[in-house]
Amino acid sequence: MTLRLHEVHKSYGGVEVLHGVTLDGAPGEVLAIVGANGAGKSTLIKILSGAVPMSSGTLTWDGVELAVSSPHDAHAHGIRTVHQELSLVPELTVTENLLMGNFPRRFGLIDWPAAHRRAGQLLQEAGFGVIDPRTRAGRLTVARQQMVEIAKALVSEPSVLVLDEPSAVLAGADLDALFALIRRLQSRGVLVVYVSHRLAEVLELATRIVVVKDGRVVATTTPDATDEGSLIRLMAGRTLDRIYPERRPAPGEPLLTVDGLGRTGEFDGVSFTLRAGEIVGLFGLVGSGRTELAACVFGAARPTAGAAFRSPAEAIRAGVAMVTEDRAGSGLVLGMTVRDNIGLTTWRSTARGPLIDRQRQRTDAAAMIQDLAIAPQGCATMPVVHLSGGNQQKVVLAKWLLTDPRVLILDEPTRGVDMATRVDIYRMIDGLARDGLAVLLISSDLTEVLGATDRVLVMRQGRLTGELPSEGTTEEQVLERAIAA
Amino acid sequence: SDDAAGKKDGYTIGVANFLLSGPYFSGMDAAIAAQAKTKGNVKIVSTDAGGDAAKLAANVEDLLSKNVDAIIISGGPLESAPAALNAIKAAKKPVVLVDRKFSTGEYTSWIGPDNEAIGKQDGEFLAAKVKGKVAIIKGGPADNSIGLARTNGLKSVLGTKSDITLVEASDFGNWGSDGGLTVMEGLLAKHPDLVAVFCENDAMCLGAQRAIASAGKTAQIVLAGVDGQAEALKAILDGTNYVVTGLNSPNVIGKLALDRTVEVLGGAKVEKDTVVPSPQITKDNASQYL
Amino acid sequence: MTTLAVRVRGRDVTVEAAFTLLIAALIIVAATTSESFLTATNLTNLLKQMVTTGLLAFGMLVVILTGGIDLSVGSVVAFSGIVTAGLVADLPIPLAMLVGVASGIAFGAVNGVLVARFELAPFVVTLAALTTIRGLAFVYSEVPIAPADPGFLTLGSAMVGPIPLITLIMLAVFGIGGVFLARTPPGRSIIAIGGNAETVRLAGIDVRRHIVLAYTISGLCAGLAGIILTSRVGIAQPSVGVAFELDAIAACVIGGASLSGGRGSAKGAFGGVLVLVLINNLLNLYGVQSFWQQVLKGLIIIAVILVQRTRRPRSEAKGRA
Amino acid sequence: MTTLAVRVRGRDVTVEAAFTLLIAALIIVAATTSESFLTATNLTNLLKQMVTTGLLAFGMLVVILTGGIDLSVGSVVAFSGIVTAGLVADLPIPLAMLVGVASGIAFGAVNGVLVARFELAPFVVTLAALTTIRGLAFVYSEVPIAPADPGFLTLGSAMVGPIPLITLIMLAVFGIGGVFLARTPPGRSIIAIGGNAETVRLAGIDVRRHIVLAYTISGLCAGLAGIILTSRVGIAQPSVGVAFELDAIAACVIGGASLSGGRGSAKGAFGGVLVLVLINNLLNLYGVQSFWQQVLKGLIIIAVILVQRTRRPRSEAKGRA
Ligand SMILES: Nc1ncnc2c1ncn2[C@@H]1O[C@H](COP(=O)(O)OP(=O)(O)OP(=O)(O)O)[C@@H](O)[C@H]1O
Ligand SMILES: Nc1ncnc2c1ncn2[C@@H]1O[C@H](COP(=O)(O)OP(=O)(O)OP(=O)(O)O)[C@@H](O)[C@H]1O
Ligand SMILES: [Mg+2]
Ligand SMILES: [Mg+2]
Repeated sequence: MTLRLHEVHKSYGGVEVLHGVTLDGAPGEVLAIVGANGAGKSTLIKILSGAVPMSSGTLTWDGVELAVSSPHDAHAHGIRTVHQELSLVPELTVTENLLMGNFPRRFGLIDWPAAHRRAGQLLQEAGFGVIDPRTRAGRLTVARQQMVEIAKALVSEPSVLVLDEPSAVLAGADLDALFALIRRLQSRGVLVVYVSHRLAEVLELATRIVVVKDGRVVATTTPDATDEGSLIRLMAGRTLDRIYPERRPAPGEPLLTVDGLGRTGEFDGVSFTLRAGEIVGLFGLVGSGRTELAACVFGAARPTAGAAFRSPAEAIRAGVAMVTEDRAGSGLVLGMTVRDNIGLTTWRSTARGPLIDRQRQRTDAAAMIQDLAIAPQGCATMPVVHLSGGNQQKVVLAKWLLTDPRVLILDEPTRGVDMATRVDIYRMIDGLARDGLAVLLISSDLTEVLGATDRVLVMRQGRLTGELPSEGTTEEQVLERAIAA
Repeated sequence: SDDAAGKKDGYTIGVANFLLSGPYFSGMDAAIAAQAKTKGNVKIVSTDAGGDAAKLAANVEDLLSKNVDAIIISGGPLESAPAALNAIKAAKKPVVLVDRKFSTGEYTSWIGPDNEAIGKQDGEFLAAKVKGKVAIIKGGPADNSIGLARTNGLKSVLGTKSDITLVEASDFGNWGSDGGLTVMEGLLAKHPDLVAVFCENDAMCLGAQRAIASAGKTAQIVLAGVDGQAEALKAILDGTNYVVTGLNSPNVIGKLALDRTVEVLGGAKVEKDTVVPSPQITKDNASQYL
Repeated sequence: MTTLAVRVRGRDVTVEAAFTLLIAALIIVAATTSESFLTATNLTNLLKQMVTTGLLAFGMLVVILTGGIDLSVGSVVAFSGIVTAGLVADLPIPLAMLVGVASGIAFGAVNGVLVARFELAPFVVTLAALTTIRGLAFVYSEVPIAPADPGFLTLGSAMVGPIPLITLIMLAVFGIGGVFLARTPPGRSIIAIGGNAETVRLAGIDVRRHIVLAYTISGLCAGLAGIILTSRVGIAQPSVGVAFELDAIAACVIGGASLSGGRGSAKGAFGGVLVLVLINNLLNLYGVQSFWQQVLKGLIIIAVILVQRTRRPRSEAKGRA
Repeated sequence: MTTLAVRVRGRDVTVEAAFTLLIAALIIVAATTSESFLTATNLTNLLKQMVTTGLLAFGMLVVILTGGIDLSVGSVVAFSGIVTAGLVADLPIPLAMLVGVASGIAFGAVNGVLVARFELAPFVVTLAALTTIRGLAFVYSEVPIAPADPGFLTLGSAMVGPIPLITLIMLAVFGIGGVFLARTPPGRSIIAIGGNAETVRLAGIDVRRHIVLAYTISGLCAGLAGIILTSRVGIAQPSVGVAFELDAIAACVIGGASLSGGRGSAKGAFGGVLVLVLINNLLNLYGVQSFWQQVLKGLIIIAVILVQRTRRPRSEAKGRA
């Protein structure tokens, strides 16, 4: 009994991005797929789920060819997928998002009470019982939306569950719940296909690991036979001597001071100072209020207590930049080219007379594409929507670096970014800090938050509950302050 | 008793306009109101259906809700408006039609022009004046039967003349000067040898006149219209190539209509259909209509 | 979490309450300032006058929920009406009416296929349909057709107790339509498509078929409105129905529908229809001069959606069409 | 991978080439099948007849790029025209014309503020504006106004060599406007806002001000179109301009603009105007009867956007308005 993709090729508009991928998986396996940003993981998964057609190749189950030309076909074969990009219908309730197409009915009509019950049950079973099924999906935090996405895939007892970076937006207990869920499914004989950039996770969960590079399978291995370093080497084609840079020297003058900032219902009495040359981590569980705090500091939302910038424009003029956590929603203009997206923050400040300085835009964008290794090559004039998720994230970063910020707020900047690129980003942040910038790094990744920063602020239910030096602090010490007593 | 009370306090008369957004129709509305003022004891309530037959029926219903004593329907859309007329009949109110006569349906009285006669009149004038190709610019479907009558009148005269060829513009001028201009531009491109143009109303002719002037053909082409719109009268009086129109005066008709309605309300026996004469207006007599 | 959910529901209730209040206020103002308003005649008029806009608004709502728009409804009203009136000469009246409604369904389906299958912009597809179908109505008959058979007027004039039959028909459409949208899988799918079509597709639901269904429903409603209108006026005009789509769209938006899809309700759209009909009726009863009526109507619509907006949570009020 | 970029760019070029080809084909068909087409009179007509739609289409494009729509342009044309004609009696002609254009700017700004500041749906705001402004035009003067001063006609009839002055004005609007959209920060910002307003806001750009700017530009274009049309016809009518917005929108979409914002170009919109004007001209030259013209016009528009679509990368063709 195996599911087998054989010699799969895929072209987008004449450009081949998968060059004959072959892989297989058996019930009860957790098959991890790893690879750099743009390697083709999501494309592979979209093919498996019927979201996009393959250009050539076959999909077989137990040697029998399956025709999956639509998501509907895939569902019929028991293949359920959680895609990389969140895609709930924000206006509808959690129940409706979960049961879409599978409503319990009475006399031909949808039985809403039964539907809510069923949805609640489903969330409970998945380990996400904290979510109220009657809430509108758009009001959930990104993490909870992700949980709903995962629960959605469980509606009809899948035999194959495909997860494309499900953990990217999860942390703490939520992450544990996800792992527990995967193990339960595995023991029930479900084949789990798992894509992630978090290699520690992959090594912990997977029964087998497939490494994809530039649209080809370059290695198949098992957790016992490999480690993070060799996986990165396979993915990136280069060795990384260390992941996190050396600690920085003692910080300089204060650049940004937040005093008693609050916003009703979201966070309260937050004070901290960012100094030149330091990287400060901000850790917290889902819904602890970090994103709202950052938005208020940056002037994108109005605080109800304390003073902050009155508009993003003011913040930018003062030398503050902010990379938001939701890149499709507030980080990018997806239909515009990479160059225009990068130029968004600077086309006014660098204009020559009334006109945009196109030469400057071109060279700036080219430099950023080069510095951040944004792939594919020649992407400057491509609509950013055609880039892989990780590369899109880099475009957001590039846009902000061009404003020459003195304070940089990064909300989950490495979400969905591959290991090699992460290392590049850490190096870059480190370089910026050494040049005198102050960096606030909001992250749900404990390792990252301790590894890449000088000190860590911990937030719990809208309040700062601790400030710890990164050096010598354990993950447990941080979690202790983040989790409600 | 109703009647007696009505006489004492005066009357309220509802005016249901089919379409106010044309100078002819708004002129009619104004003329009715002005004439009512001279009576002293007549109040006017006016509505506009914006060219929509259903809205006209609704407006008539609204007027009946307000318990008006009589209704004047101006520029009615149709050969008949059964629902509106039925509602008025059910309310036992008199209804006076102006401008458009319904071929069926019960109404108290009608006052309006003879559109076919106006067309004939223009035709006769042109027949005496020109030989060659004569173009017709039609208004459009919104008011089909009026325009149709005018054009048919013209054709009945010119169609039989061997020295005259008629060409009809394929698209409508939509009763406005801008439409007349565009249609005329098209005609000029296709028929450089025109000698005259007939438009189903003056507004279109005024636009057509501009197009002819721009094409430098003022000396070659004369224009004939219908209505007696002020700008057209002026152009005729000034001796331009706008040579003739037929008077279809909203002032005259509106005044008569109000008088007629008051007579009916007073219990008088009145003439059922009254055709208001439409004198031909040329350079010779234009000054007396301005 | 529970608090939040309650708050959300609580707020929705507030919006609806505010809207109901607005309509109630309009009615109270009308009743106290115009002695004609509460007369039986006027109330019957109101009931009749809301039928066309009401039917079109429901069909429009379904299309708007998918994130589309149907500009062709006015032309479909004209076509369905004139064809029905024309066929009465040869066919039994019910059959002729059925053909009228069927023509609406057919036009709607064509619009839907062009939008769903060929992925053309709904605005332009239905704009082209507006032009073409209007042309076809005139091609069928340039002149108005008044069927001689008095039975033709029955539909438009019959009363069921104090309520006009056609009003009941419209109410039935809203009732059944409301249940369709709120409680059937295709209805929910249509709403979800407007929220995020790709999500719906990935959920294994046939998005195209549902979009075609939505436009077909709009065509059906317009076809029905066409025969009802004709029967009410007693004569079919090929030129009827110009700009009807605008009132229908306005009713939906006044009723809280979002033109980018995914948000809106039958109840809301019905409220929107009431508001529009009341405004027209009031302006007429007050005897406001026609052109000032237009000026005021626009201003009142702005005022109404401003009131609507201040009651809506800010985050949902996007500055987009 | 370089191939991809080149191909993508190559594809854009292909779309444009196909569109240019389409227009060329229309012209060739016209020239070979109608002997009147290539006459000086007809070509001059074409140049004049594209001016109003052209001006409105450019303004509309700017609004559409933000993801909005401006239905009020036809009414603004009427208002600007009638006010200008009315003021000529008291003011020097250029000043009167300035007031006309200024009225368009003012209406546009009000639309923009309602959309941007109060976050109301553009469709309904500008629909209400359509009604109100039309009413105001009639309130200003129910009857047409023909200024006695022959100087009033100069703007509409002056020729610069073989080209009408008004055509040059329109071309200038497209030229300057094209540069504005492609090469100035506010122009690019307007396009970006249509793509994702929140991203633009967070980039420190004042989204509201840019939306107001977009509607103001549309108002300006409509005001300009109003005085040009009046000067061309020689007489101002309060009833002029009904449904002008539809042609303007159609031109933008035929030219590749997306009604959900963020995509479209001045070049494309100009092509769309050409297509529409050529279709009208051809149908007239062939002497197609008016109702059939309507039928065909709708079908041709569908055909054109179908051709357009097959040339567009599939992923961009969304089934949404
Ligand atoms: N719709 C599309 N059109 C054109 N190219 C595309 C499209 N979608 C993906 N690509 C390209 O295909 C390649 C593989 O993308 P894919 O999303 O599968 O990468 P990935 O391995 O999932 O990366 P990430 O880790 O960043 O999510 C990339 O070069 C990407 O630019
Ligand atoms: N769906 C929701 N349910 C409950 N509370 C919510 C919800 N959405 C937002 N909140 C409130 O907003 C606050 C901030 O949420 P936000 O998503 O900004 O936090 P965060 O720490 O950035 O979490 P994330 O890890 O998702 O980025 C929460 O503390 C919570 O009170
Ligand atoms: Mg991916
Ligand atoms: Mg967050």
